[in-house]
Amino acid sequence: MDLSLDASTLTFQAEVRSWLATHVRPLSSMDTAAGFEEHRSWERQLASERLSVVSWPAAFGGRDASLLQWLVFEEEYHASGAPGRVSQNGIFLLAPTLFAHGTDEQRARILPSMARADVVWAQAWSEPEAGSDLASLRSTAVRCDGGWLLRGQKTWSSRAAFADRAFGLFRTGPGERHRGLTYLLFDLRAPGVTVRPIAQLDGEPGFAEVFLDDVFVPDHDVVGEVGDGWRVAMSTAGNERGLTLRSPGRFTAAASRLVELYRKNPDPALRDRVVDAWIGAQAYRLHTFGALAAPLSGPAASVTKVFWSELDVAIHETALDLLGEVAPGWRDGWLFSLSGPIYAGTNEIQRNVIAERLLGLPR
Amino acid sequence: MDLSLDASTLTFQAEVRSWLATHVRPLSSMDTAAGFEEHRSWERQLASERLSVVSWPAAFGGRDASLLQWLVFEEEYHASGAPGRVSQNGIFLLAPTLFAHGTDEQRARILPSMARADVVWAQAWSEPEAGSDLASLRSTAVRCDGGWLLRGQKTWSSRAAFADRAFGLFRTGPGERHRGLTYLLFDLRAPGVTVRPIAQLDGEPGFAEVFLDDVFVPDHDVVGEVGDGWRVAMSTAGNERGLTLRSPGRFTAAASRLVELYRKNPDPALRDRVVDAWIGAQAYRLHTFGALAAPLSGPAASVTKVFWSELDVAIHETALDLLGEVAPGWRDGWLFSLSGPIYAGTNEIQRNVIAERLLGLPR
Amino acid sequence: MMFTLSSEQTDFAAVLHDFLRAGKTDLASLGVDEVTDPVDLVVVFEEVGHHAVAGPLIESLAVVPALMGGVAAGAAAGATHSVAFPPLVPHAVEADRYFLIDGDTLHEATPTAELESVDPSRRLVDLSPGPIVATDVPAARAFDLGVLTCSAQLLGLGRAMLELTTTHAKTRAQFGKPIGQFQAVKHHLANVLIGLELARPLVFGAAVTMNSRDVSAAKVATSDAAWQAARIALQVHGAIGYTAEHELGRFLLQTRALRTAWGSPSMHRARVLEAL
Amino acid sequence: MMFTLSSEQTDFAAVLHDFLRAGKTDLASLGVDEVTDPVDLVVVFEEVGHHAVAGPLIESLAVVPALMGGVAAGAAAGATHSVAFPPLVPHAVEADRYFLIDGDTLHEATPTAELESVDPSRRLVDLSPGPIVATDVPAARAFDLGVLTCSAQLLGLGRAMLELTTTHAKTRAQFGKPIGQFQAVKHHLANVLIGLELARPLVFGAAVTMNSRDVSAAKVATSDAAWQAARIALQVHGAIGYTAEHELGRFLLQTRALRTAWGSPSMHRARVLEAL
Repeated sequence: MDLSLDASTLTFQAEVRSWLATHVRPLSSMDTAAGFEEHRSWERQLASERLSVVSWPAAFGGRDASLLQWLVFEEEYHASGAPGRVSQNGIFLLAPTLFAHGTDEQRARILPSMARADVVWAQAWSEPEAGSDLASLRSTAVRCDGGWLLRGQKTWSSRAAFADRAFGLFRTGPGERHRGLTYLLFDLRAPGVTVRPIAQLDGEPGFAEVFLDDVFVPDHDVVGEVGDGWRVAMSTAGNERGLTLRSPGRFTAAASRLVELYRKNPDPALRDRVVDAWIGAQAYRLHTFGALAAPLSGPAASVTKVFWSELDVAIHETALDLLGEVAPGWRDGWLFSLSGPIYAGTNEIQRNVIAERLLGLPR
Repeated sequence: MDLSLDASTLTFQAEVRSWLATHVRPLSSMDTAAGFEEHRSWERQLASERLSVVSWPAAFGGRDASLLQWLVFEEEYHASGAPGRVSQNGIFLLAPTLFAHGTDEQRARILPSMARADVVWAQAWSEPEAGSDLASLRSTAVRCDGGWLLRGQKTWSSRAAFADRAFGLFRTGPGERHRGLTYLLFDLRAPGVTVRPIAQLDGEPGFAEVFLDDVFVPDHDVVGEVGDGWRVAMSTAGNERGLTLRSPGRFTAAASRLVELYRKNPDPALRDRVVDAWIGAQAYRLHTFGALAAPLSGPAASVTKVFWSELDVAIHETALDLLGEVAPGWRDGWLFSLSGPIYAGTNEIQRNVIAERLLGLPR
Repeated sequence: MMFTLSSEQTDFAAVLHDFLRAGKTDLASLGVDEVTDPVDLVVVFEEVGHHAVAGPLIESLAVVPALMGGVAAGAAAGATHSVAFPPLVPHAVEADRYFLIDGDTLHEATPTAELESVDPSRRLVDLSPGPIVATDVPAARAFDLGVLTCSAQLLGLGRAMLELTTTHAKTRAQFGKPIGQFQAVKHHLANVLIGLELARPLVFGAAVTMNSRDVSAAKVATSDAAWQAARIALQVHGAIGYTAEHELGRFLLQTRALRTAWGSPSMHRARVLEAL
Repeated sequence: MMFTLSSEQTDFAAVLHDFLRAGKTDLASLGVDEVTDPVDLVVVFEEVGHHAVAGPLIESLAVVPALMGGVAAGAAAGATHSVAFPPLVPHAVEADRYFLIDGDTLHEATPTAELESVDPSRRLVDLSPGPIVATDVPAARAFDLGVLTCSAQLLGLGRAMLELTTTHAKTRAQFGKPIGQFQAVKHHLANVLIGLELARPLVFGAAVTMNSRDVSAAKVATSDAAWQAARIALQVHGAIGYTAEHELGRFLLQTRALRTAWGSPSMHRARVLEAL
């Protein structure tokens, strides 16, 4: 066992650290029209240095960086206080699916514009009656000349208020639940699309409802086989729950901020919660290093999803308990942390998955 | 609202406090043969002052004390460090059932000897395949001349290793689950009874298996109607879960000991756990005062059962965390506390009851 | 000993409940501004919390009246008051007139800067002390009344969130059944009920004794029980509860703010320990 | 970077597992007494915990060898050693030969009084210092090795209890189905798995860096994760787990003792914070 970084990773780390130190600047919330465009500019700037998708092949705008280097990038990114990624849903949810199930044509067409944030993607999974029970979704895609017509309603669609395109599952066949679903991409500005932004607890539209009324999707925007959408979506769902969407760097950075906050506002009764936050972030970081050699299975990703989402809440609640109700610099992160145990499959569903699929308890 | 004690309760409190101060002495564990008899003597001594069952009618050995006075007695009893009650199962589980469902003959015959600890009672509810799911019990009582013959096996029978008699439910009719059960009393030394003591974590036989092979029970030892045993047992089951078996005095005394321990071994990181233990005991005490006017229903007793059992674990674990692995004066109480969330209906079952019967969530 | 509410008190709670549920706000029309008994104040503030009423009610109805005693506040009828007790209560909730406590001296005060609370419905201000209004005021008791009524409000907030969530769990279906049928949801809600049920007698007990130890214990328990109610309410509601369109958010944010208002749980635990 | 065990290490763990499962105890026959690399020691002690092996193994196999370095301990082959580091490790586990650390000085020691641990299988003694054996010993590193191997042992204990409980939940039926089908039981066991799964890399990470901060973090996390495993194991087993006849008790009691052995969680949290 060995935790040391090789020379090329150290060089890469130094480059990233130095570039971020001179370029990171505070941006407005990405859940406002103006802030969204600020974030798009920031991501273009990252892309111009080939820092927006470091682990992708160079052909699509990346650097062919190793997973370790990607983790190092993420640690540096979050430690520098750099802004949240408006392209996150595309990069961490859609792109892995395209790498695994897309065609060469799709990858060539979709990935470079995603890397440059020319096209920002929203996810469109949930429906009003299909939340935890995603397989009960009802929106349909009906065959038409040269493609499909989408009908129905999606909700809790992150970024959809201002994004360009979206990806989701639709019923194309007669099967029930997991059967007869197809993974489709669509344009949020296409005729027939109505986007209704939904204000979150902070008052800003971090997600939206998307109403679809005969929205045309050309055949080349079907990902994977028609009718095979559940498998296509789930094969990379671990990416949302596990490694990629919430890289350890986010939590090691937040835990370090919490330790600094504690030093300025020491309260011995809260000491253990501060230390446990740091230990938890470190545990997740090391766990991720361990997963570099053997990537996590879907159920194993459920373990980390529960862990990081509860860690994030604990970090931010401890900060609020130290500061009281006036908590500048922590409020937005705190509100966001509260959504962690809910999105990407509630922690209740994840615990079922862990018990049934990792421990083999009966369904 | 008013929390003051009336003059007669204050007088009673002073009497009890003074008597205990001069009479309490340490006894050996009641889960040894010798300790059991020491406890029996202690309870006889209590009975001789009419302090063993203060809330019972004088005719049965009590003082007709009010519930408030009983609570005051319990506070004084536990605060004085007086020993656990070997007669507890009889006094707090069987006696309320006899008061509610017994005959005058049964009360006159059974209660005075219980009050004097001349007869010590064990409970015999669970069976190997009927733990949380008590209604699946299989032991039978078959009609015979002048009474019933018991067959089957009971387990986790507290005090049965050394007690005199026992009470439990047996199948007497053709019904399934809750139907066709009868509440019966039997002699642990009757022909056909085999008691196999079971060592607990501390190595001592706090409970036993009881094998029954045609054990005769006369008709006058049927409590309530034949076939009505489930209702008879459950109508006073709240006594085990709620008010009587675990009076608040036990926890206020333990929490006060914990506060003293903390003063001698202060560790600011554990301060909140110490304070929360004290607050929790106080909450349970006040909650019980509130219940004096309107006794708790069965499901409401589930609320307090979960609360006091988890409070007890928290108090003792905090003491162990303060002291380390050498914890004189705390180890036995700690081991006992660990059984709290299990016995008298596991806390998982209690939470189901709370959700379904108090909140009305669907079964 | 009689540790239950009188029928007058339960009736008054029911009247307040109906009044607030109907969207009315003029509590003075019910005589609430004349309530001074701590137990009665708890009855009032549990309903204030139950409906997530915003504004400087703790200050206007409980704390400032206790500080002013018989002395008329000199404010127009219906005007709101607010007060800070630095360092424990460093800021004041926005109101028509401000006071500031320094030891046992009551000052007029003027707002200097606005501050952002975690609950946007609570507008906070920093205060600068002005002329002395009174000396030798019962500052300690007034502070404890603030803590007590804040505890009562938290209790009401928690109860409201439990009600909202229980209703949601009975009606929202996933996997072909109401989510309230899942044992995980049942146990979540049972835990909320247990927390609130055992915090409640501490609040009324503190109102009876009005000693600092009991008042602090009530604040600790209600802060934890109500915040647990909020977290579980959000978890059981899922994404819908995370929207500004759903009423849960109002309760949740107010609970989080009141959890550390009128002294943090940590400060109150310290006060309990000192008194033991 | 390669943060996984080598195939030699996983093979060694499997050999140890089979050896201990077969009830054998002479670990020296496997060459365990020659293991000095911290990662290898973690591999050994995770299996020691996994089988709840009792006795002064941490002391004999990890701590005393580190203190003695190349110097032969002078004890007969197979003899056990024990050592105290007052005040953090005030007592020693019963052994054939005793040492006591005072600063960087290693003393022989003699047992003075027996003490009762919460785990009756751990016989503890008070020590009185005797002649000096060596000065300038690497006391800090030896202490950290004690903490590290104790953490590994807790991890193994936790894993064993999770395995026992999972098996029980699959086979024990109540209400007509295996109790492992109840969501409350599922979530209990999922929480145990999560705790252990995330504590594990901290132990191996500490073995790689061998700095005090990381060693303490590992001890904190394994103490909590293993004790959570014990509590839930008992709860899911119910009364049967509370008997001396069932093997769970041995694991549970050892876990509780090791939780505060080699420094309490509180002391280790303080050490982590100091190092940040």
